[in-house]
Amino acid sequence: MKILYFAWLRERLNRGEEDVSPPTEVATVADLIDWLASRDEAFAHAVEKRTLIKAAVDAKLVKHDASIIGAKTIALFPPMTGG
Amino acid sequence: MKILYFAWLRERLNRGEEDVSPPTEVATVADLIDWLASRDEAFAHAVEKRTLIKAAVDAKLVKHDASIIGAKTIALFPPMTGG
Amino acid sequence: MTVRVSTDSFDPGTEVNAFLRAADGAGAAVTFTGVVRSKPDDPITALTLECYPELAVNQLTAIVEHATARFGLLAATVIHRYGTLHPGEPIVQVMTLSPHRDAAFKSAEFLMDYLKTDAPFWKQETGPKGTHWVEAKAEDDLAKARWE
Amino acid sequence: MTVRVSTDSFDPGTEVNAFLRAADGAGAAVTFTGVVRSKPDDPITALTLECYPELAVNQLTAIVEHATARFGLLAATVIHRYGTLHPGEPIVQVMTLSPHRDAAFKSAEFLMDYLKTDAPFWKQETGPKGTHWVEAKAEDDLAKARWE
Repeated sequence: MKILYFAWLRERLNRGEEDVSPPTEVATVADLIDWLASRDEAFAHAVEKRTLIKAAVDAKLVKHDASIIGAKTIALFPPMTGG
Repeated sequence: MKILYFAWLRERLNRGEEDVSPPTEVATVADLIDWLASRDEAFAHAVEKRTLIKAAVDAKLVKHDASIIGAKTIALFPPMTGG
Repeated sequence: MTVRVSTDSFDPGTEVNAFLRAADGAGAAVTFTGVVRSKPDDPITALTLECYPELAVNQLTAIVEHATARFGLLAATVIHRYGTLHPGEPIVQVMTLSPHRDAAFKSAEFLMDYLKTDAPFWKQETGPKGTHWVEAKAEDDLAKARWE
Repeated sequence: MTVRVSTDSFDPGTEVNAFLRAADGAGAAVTFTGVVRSKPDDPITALTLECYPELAVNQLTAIVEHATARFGLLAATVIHRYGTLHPGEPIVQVMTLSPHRDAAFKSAEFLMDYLKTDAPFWKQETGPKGTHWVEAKAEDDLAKARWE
């Protein structure tokens, strides 16, 4: 599973993407964020305010309770500021 | 004093403008319309519904109670339909 | 602030670019373009706009000054054609420029709503059934009234 | 219906004219153009937009489809740039086409309000004080909420 990071989340983590293989009990976006945070202190700190973290599963915007089962690409990013 | 007519009012009267010299007691737009109607049956018929007649005095949009004393040009026309 | 009332045709895109070149520091531009419309169920071959140009310039100038003050605009332009036009040709273009998108949108709507009822143009449609004057719409008076 | 997300610059007027050429039978076109803004009291030298293009196209397509259905539009186009831009350069352009001016205005506002909060772009400003990420504004969430 590929994880993409954007904007200040990408900068704080010092990487735009990474490949991870979470255990099967990691079933939702929220689970994934918890699992990533458990492995990496910098990540845990960056996602401390969970409401500031948005997510997409396979290029579809989702909420944190969305399933990631079978997903190829998960994106995590701050609130969007386009337009 | 010059009177200008526009749109269907111009068509019904069969003239776009005319020069008139109303008596001094004709002091407002409403007076002018009454006076013009008293001289001309076609005009009286065309302005029967007074709410459908708008007026401008010297290229300034006004209500029917506006003064015409000293005015050079009075325009009478139907509701506007631009844009 | 620009007001232009003319029988000359205008090019919508060229006007947008000229307007935006004045956009020093501004963030948001809204453009309304009104095009001669031929309805499928009521086709027209021509639209003739009669105009009282002197009053039109006075009225449009007053409306644009009002909008500029009310919405704090950086720039506003109104272009209105008259004479005989054909389906697809632009009749009117209103452009507003503001630091904020909300003011740019609201002021362009405001200008169009006032222009519809307060600018001395009269439309006459020509179609297969002949020629007739377009009637003023009560909904245009209502659209204007919501700003009062 | 057109959605374009690209690092290429675009010409606002050329896009307006291309859009209007499709205006067969339509009466009202509204264009919103967002331009990189440098505030006098807080000048910027560059604006860099980061983007997740695949998600941006999906989100903008969904927003445009939603607006088209909700407002009965005849056409709608969204163009959004990313990469590094400079003051005065257009970032975004939204164009809507409808038989009626009210729907054209409302749908363009709707598109901008949704795009601001739901399209994956992130702005970074560079000025004399350095570079910082633009924070999401609560007022943008409120602007979106009024359509719900």
